[in-house]
Amino acid sequence: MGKNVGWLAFVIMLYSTGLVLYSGMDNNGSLFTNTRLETYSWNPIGEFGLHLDGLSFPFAAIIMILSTTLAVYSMPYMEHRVREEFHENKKKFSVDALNRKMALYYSLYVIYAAGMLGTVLATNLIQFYIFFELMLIPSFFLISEFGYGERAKISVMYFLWTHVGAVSLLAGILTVGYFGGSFNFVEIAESGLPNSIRIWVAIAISFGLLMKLAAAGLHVWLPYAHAESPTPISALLSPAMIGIGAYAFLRIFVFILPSIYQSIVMVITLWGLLTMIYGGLMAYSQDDLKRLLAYSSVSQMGYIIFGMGSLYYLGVTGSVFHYVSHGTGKALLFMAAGSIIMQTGGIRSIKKLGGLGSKLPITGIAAMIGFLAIVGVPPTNGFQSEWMIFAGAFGGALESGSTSKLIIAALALAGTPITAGYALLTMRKVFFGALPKDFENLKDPSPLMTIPLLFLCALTLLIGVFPSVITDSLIPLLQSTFGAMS
Amino acid sequence: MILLEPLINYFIVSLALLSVGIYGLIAKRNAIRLLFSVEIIINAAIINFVAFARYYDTPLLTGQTFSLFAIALAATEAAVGLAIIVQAFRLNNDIDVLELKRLRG
Amino acid sequence: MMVDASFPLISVLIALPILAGLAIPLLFKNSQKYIIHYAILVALIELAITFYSYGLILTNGSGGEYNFVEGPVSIIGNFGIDYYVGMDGLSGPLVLITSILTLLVLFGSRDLIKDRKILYYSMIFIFQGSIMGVFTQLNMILFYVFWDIVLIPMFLFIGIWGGPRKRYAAMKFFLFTFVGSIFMLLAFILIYFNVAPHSFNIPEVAGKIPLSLQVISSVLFFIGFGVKLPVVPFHTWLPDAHVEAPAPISVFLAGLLLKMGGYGFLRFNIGLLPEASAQYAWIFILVGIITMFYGAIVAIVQTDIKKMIALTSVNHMGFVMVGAFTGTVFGISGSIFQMFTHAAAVGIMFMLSGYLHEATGTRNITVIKGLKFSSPRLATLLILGSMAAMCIPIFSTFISEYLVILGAIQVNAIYALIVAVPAITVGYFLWMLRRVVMSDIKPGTKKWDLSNISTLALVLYLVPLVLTLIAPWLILDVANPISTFYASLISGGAA
Amino acid sequence: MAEEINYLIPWLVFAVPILGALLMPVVARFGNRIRDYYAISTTLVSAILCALMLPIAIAGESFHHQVMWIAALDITAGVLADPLSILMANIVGWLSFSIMIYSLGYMKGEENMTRYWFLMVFFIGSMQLIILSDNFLQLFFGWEGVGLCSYGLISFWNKDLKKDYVGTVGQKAWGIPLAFSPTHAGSKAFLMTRVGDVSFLIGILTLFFFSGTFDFVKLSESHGWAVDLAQSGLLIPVAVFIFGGAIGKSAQFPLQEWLPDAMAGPTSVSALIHAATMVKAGVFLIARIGPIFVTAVENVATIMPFFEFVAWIGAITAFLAASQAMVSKELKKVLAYSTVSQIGYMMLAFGVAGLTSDFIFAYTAGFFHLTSHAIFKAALFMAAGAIIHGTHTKYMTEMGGLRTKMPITFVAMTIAAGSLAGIPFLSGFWSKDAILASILGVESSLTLISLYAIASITAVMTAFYSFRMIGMIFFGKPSNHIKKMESSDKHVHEAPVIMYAPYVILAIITLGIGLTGPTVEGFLEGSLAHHLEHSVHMEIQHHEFSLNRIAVSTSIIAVIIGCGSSYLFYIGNRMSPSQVITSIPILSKLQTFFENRWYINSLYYIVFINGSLRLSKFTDKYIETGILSKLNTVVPDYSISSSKLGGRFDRYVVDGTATRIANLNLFLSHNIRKLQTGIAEQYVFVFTLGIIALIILLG
Repeated sequence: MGKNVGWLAFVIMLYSTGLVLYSGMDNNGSLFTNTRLETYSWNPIGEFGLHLDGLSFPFAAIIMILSTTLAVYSMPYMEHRVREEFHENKKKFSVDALNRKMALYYSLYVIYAAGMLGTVLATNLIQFYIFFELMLIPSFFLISEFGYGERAKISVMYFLWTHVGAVSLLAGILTVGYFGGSFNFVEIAESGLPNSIRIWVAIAISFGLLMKLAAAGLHVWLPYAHAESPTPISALLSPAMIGIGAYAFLRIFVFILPSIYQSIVMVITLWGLLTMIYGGLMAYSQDDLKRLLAYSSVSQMGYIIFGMGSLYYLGVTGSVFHYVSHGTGKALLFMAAGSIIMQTGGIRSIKKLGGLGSKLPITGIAAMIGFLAIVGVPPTNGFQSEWMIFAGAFGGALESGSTSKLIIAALALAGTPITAGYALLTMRKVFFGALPKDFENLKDPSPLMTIPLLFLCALTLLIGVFPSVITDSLIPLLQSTFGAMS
Repeated sequence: MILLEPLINYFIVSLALLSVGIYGLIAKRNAIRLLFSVEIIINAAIINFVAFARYYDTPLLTGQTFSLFAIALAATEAAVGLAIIVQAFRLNNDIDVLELKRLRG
Repeated sequence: MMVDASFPLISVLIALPILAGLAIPLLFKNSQKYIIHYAILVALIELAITFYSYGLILTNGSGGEYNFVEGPVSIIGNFGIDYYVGMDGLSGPLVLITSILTLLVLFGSRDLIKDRKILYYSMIFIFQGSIMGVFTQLNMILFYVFWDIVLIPMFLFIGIWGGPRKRYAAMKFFLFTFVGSIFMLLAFILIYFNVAPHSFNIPEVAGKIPLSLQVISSVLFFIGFGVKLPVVPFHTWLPDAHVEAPAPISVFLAGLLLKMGGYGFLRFNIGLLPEASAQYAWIFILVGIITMFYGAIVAIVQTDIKKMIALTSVNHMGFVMVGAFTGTVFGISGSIFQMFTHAAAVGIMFMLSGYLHEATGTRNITVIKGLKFSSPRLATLLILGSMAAMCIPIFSTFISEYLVILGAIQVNAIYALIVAVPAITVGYFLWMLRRVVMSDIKPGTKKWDLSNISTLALVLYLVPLVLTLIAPWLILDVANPISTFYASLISGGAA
Repeated sequence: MAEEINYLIPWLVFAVPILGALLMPVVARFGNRIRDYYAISTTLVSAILCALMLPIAIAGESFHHQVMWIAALDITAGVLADPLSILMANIVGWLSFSIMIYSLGYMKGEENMTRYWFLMVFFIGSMQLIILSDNFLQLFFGWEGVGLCSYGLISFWNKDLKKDYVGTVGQKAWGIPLAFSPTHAGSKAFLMTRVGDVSFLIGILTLFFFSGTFDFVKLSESHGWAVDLAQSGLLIPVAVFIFGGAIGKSAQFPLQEWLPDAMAGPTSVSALIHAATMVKAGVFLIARIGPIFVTAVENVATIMPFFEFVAWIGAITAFLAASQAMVSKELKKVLAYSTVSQIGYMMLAFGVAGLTSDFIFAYTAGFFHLTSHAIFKAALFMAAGAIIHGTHTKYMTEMGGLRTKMPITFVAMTIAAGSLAGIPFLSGFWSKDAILASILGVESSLTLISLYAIASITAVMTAFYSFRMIGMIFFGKPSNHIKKMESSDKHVHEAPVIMYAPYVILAIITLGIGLTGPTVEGFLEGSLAHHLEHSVHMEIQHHEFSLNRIAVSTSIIAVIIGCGSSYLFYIGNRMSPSQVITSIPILSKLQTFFENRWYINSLYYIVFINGSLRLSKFTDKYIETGILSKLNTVVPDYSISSSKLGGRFDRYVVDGTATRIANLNLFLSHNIRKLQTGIAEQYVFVFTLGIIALIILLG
C-alpha cells in the first residue's frame, strides 16, 4: 500500500485508543471509575491478565494518545529522514525501497506502542517483565535503523543499559514472586518475604526501575539515546517509555510491597530531588536541542520520583498526573524540535538557530506551550501536577511532623525556577532574537505535522483546566491504599 | 595293591626334563635346536599327565587320554616349526635366532 | 496409570530410523535424486509417532512414571542385560525435540551437504535411532551401548564432512566422550554388584543404593556426563567439534548430544542417587555457575561466530546443571524446558552460521561487514536467532531461564546473582550483531540471500520457541510430575 | 438584593476577555481594523459588567457563587464579588479600557498586532480572574496568566533590535551589563515573578494541608487552621510565604529588579501592566488575606510580626526606588522606579493596618492610595509614551523645552506629576497624607518613628524627582537632539487625539479626586468597612474623617523642599545640577551608587545567573563527561580484556591439559614399544623369571 502505510498504523492506533478510553469510562457514564479485567490461564506462572484500573488508566490513555498523534506526525518526518539517509550513503533512491523502509518503521512502531500498553495493563509480574522487554526491542531497532550519528553503537549501549536494569528487576521480581506465593499482583502476600531478603529485593527492583526512569547517576544512556533516535521515537521514548518505570514503581511498591515502600521512601525523595536539580543544571550547558530536552526529561522524572517519595496520596496522584503532563508537554517539544530539524535541514545546535518565531509560528506556539507545561504554569496541565506533587510533599512532611522532610519539600519547590530558567533560555535562543540569513525561506511544516502539534496543545490546556478527567478514578484508589498503609 | 612309587619321583624326572628344555631354548642360537628343546619340554608335561592320571584319577584316566593329545600336538608343532625354519633359511639363508628380529615393536 | 500403546511404540521409535538408514545404500545405489525426499518422509513418519506418544503422555498427565514400558526382555540372561524401555516426563520432551531437529536438519542439509549423500543420510538416521535409544533405555548397559553407538555416526560426520582440522576435532571429540563413558560404565557396574538382586534396570535399582556408593558413583557420573554436558573442565572438545562440524551436524551436536549429558545427570544423579546429590548439591551448583560465567565470558572475545555460539551453549548448559541440582520443582522443570528450548535456539544459530559461511565465505565476525545490505533476510533471521539465544522474553528460552533462576533463588537468595549471566550474553551477542549486521557495507560485496525454502526451514526453528512461550504448559505439564517426584526425592534425601 | 443581578455577571467579567483573546486569531482573519475594534469592545464589555456590580459594593453586601472543579479533592472554583473586589475590578476594568484606546493610536503601524491584542486582552481577563476568584488555586491561575502575558508583552519586539534595548548599552556594574534586550527583560520578569510564585505556592499548600481548603470564605469562617498553624509555629512563615508572592508580583524589595527592565516593552504595555494593574495584584492579595489573618488569630499579637515585616518591606522598597528614580536619565525608568516606590507606600499602609488598633483607617488609606496612584501613574505613562513617540528618544537628557510644542501633554503631565509629588488639592496629596496619618497610629513608638522618618524622606525624594522630570522635559533649552530633529523638518508635534484623550481625562479625574479628597476617602471607608464586617466578620468602630495635623504639615514641608530644590535645578535652571554634584564628592559617589541600582541587580546576576551557569558547566565537565560517560567506555573495555584473559586461559590451560594427556600417552607407548625386542630368547627368559616369581609368591 506504498507510503500510506502510515495511515494504516494511524487507524490501528486510533481504534485501540478508542478502546482504552471507552473501557476507561464505560459504566453509567461516570468517568473512569470502573475497573476492566480480562484473564487467560498461563498455568505454571499464574494467569495472563489485562487490567485497567484508576492507576493504569492515565498511563494507558497517554501512551495511546501520544502514539496516535505521533503516528500522524512521523509520516512526513520519516519520509524526509529516509530520503536524507539514502542521500547520506549515496545509494540510488527508489520508491519501493522507501515503502519498505516505511513499512518496517511502522511495524516496529506499532509493536513498540503495544509493548508499552502491555506493560501498563499487565496483572502478572512475569507478564509485566515480558512486555517490559518487548517494549525495548522495537525501540532498539528503530534507533539502529533510523537514528542519526553512530546509531548502531548508541542503540547497543541503550539496549545494554536498559537490559542491565531489566535483569536486576527480574532478579527482584523472581524473589518477590517466589516468597510472595504467586506472581499475580492480586495474590502476592508481602508477609512471605523474610526480612533478610527485603533490603535486597528493594535494592534490586528500585535499581532496575530507576535505571529505566533515568534517575541521576543512572541516566547516562538517556541523552545519547534521545539525541540519536529519530524525533518521533524520542518524542514517544522520553515521556511514555521512561515514565513506565514510575508506573512499575507504584504498582510493585505502593500496591504490593507497602512496608518495603515505607522503608525506602526517604531514599526515593532525596534521589528525586537530586535528579531534579541535576537534570535541570545539565540542561543549561547543552548545545544540542534534543540532548537538552533529554536532560529536561531526566529532571522531570526527578519530579515524578520526588512525588512518589512523598508517602501522601496527593503526592502520588501528582506524580501520576505529572507523567501525563510531562507526556504531552515533552511530546510537543520534541515534535517542535523535529519540525525545526526538518525545516533547517538537520541543524540541531542551538547556537546556529535563532529568531525562528517569526518564520515558524505554529512550532513556536507549540514549543512555548510545551515549555509552559514542563515549567508548570497554570493554564497547562503541568501546573496541576506540580501543585499536587508539592501539596503531597508538604502534606507528607507535616503529617509525619519531620522538619527535615519539610525542608526537602521547600528545597524542591525552590528548585523549580531552574526548569523555568532553561525553558525560557532555550525559548529565547531558538525562537527570539535575530534570524540567521540562511533561514529566510523557512515556513511551517506540512499540515500533517502541525495538526498533531495543535491537537496536543489543546489537550494540554484542556487537562490543565479540567484535571478531573485524570484524578477522579485515581485519587479514591490511592486514598484507600494509603489509608490502609498508615 | 602294588606299592606305587611316590609321585614325587615322577615329578623330579619331568622337572629335570623341563630345565634341560629351557636351558636349550635360552642358550642355543640355532633355530632347529630350539625345536628340540620345545619337544623336550612337551615330553616333560606328558610325564606329568600320566603320573597324575595314574595316582588320582584311576578309573577315568583322563590324564592318559590327554597325553595322547599332547603327543599329537607335539608332532604338529614340530612340523610347523620346521616349515617356518625352512622359509626363514630361504629368506636370509641363515637360521640364527638372533638375526630373525624383524618382528620387534 | 501409565499409558500403554497398542503396538510396541518405543521399539518402533528406535528401530524405524536405524532400519531406514541401513536401507538407504540398497535403495539408492544408482540414482541419488530422490534420497532427500525419502529421508524427509521417514523423518515425518518418525515425527508423527513422537507426536502421538507425546500427546498420550500430555493428555493423561502421566509424566511422573514410565509409559509405553516394554518389559525387561533379557538378552544375556545371567548378566542382567535386558531390553527394557520406557518414556517419562524427562525423556518425553527430549524425544520430541530429537524428531523435530532431525526433520529440520534434513531441510538444512539439503543445500549445505553436496557429496557422499548415501553415507550421510544413512548415518543421520542411525544417529537418530540411537539417540532415541539413549533417551528411552531403562537398562544401564543398553543405555551405555546406545551412548557409544551415537558416537560413531558423529565421529564420521565430523571426520568426513568437517572443516580443515576435521581429523583432530573428530578424534578429540571421540576420545573425550569415550573416556567419559568408561567412568560411567564403571559406576553402572559398581551399582550392579551392590544391589541385592543384581540388576542393571533403573526401576529395580532405584532407592536401594547405599549412601557411600552413591557418593562414589555420583562422582563417576559427574565425570561421565560432565564431559557430555560440557561442564567447564571437560568442555574443550565442544568448540573444536563445532567449528569443524558442518552446519547441520553442529545443530545435531548442540541440539541433541549435549542433552544426553543433561538427561544423564537428571536420570542418574538425581534419580538414582538422591541422597548424595542432595548433600553435595552445592558443589554441582557451583560448577554449574562457573560453567555459566566461564562460557559467557570466554564467548565475548571469540572471532569465529560458530565458536561463540558453541560457548553460548556451554553457558546455557550451565543453566541446565544449576536447574537440575537445585532440587526444586521449578529448577528441574526449568532445566528440562531449557534443554528443549536451547536445542531450537542454538539450532537456528548454527544453521545461520552455515548459511553465513555460504554467503560471505567466512565466519570471522571482525571480517563480515554490512550484512544488512548484502543479505537482508539472513540478517533479520540472524537477529531473531540471537534474540532467542539471548533469552529475550519474546522467545520461550526466557521462560526456561527464569524458571531455573527461580529454582536457584528458592535454594538460596544469593543465587539471584546468576541473573548477570544473561546480561553478559546479551552484551556479546549485540556486539556481534553490531559488527556483523549493522556496520556499513564495504563496496563490492556480492549480494547473496536465502532462498524461500531455506528461509521457511529456518523459521521452523523459531515456531516451537514462540509456541512454548504462549503455551508453556505444552512442555511443563509433562515435565512437572517428574520434577515434583525428583524434588521429593532430593528433599527427602536432604531433609 | 444581591440575588437580582444574575449570578453570571462576575463569571463573565473575566470569561469574556479570556475567551475573546482565544478567538483573536480567528477574528484576525477578517482584517486588522475589525480585529482592533473587537479587542477594544471585549474590554469595554468587561468594564461595563464591572460597573453593573457596583450597586452591591455600595450596599456593602457580597455575592458568592461556586461550582465543583476537582471532584475527588472537593476543590471548588468560584466567584466572590465583595466590595473590595468590585471596587478593584472597576478600577482595573475602566483603566484598561482607556489604555486599550490609547494603544490603538500608540501601536499604529506595528506588525503582528494580533499577538499584541491577544496578550493584552488575555492579560485583562486573567487580572479580573485574580480579583474575582474566591480561592487561592483559581487566583493562582490568574496570577500566572498575568505573569505569562507580561512576559509575552515585555518581549513583544522579540527581534531584539538594538533600539528596543532598555538601559544605556555601555553601562556596566560589577562587570554585569545593565542594558537588556526585550526578550531578556521578559525572561527576567517571568523568572523573578516565578520565584515569588514559588513561595506563594509553598504558603498556599501548607495552608491547604492545615485547613483542607483554598476558599477565602471557608478560611474566614472556621478558624481552626490558624490555631493549629500557631501551635506548630508555622503561622508567621505561612503568612510571609504568601506575602512572598505579592513581593514577586508587585516588585517589592528583594525582587524589584525586573520592573525597571520591563520598560523594554511598548509604553502602552508599561502603562497597563506596570502602573495600573499587574503590580497592584500583589497589593490586592495583601488586602484580601490581611483581614483573614487578623480575624483568624485570637489575639493580634501572634500575627503582629508578619504585619511589621510587610510594613518594613514597603518602607525599604519606597526609599530604595525613590533614590534610584532621582538619578535615572530615562523617562520610562523614572516612572518605573516611582511605581515601585509608590507600591512600597501601599504595602507600608497595609502593614501598618495590622499594627494599629484601628484596622480600617490604614486599610482605607492603602486602598485610597492604590486607586489614586493607578489613575495618575497610568496618565503619566501614557503621556510619556506620547512624548517618546514624538521625540523618537527615550532619554530625558535629549529632551527639553517641549512645553510649547506639546502643550496638552504638558498640562496633563504636570497635573499627574503634581499629584505624584503630593501637591495639595491633587489626589496624591490626600492618599499620601492618609498613609502618613495612619503610620502615626502604630502602638510601638520605635517602629512609628523610624517608619514615619523613612516615609517622609521618600516623600521629599518623590517630590524632587517628579518635578525634575517635568523640568528636564518641558522646561530649559531644547537639547541638540531636538534641534537636529527640527532642522531635518521632522517637527516634534502634539500626539493625535486618540492618544492624548485618555490621559487628559485621567488628569481631570485626578484633579477631581484632589478637590473632593475627603468625601472619596469617606466613601471608600464606608464600603470597605461593610466589606470587613460582612465577609471577614471584623468589628469596626466608625469614626468621622479628621485631618491629622502632623501628617498634613510634614507632607506640605516635604513638597516645598522637594519641588523647591528641583525647581532651582531644572525649571528655573539657576544652578546646573552637574556642577553641584561634582563639587560635593559624597553626592557624586551617591549618584554612581544609585545609577548602578544599588548593585542589587549585579549581585543577583553574579550569585544566581552566572553562579548556576558555572555550576552546570562544572557538573557537565566533571560529573557527566568526567565520570558517568566514562562508564560507557570503561565497562565494555574491562569486560573485553577480562574475556580475552578468559579466552587465553581457556585455550592454553584447559585445552593444554587435554593435549598434554594425549602427549603423555604417546610418550608412554613410544617407550613401551622398545620392550618388544623381537628376540625369542629374551621372551623365554622373562617368561621363566615370571614363573619363578609366581612360585615364590604362591609358596
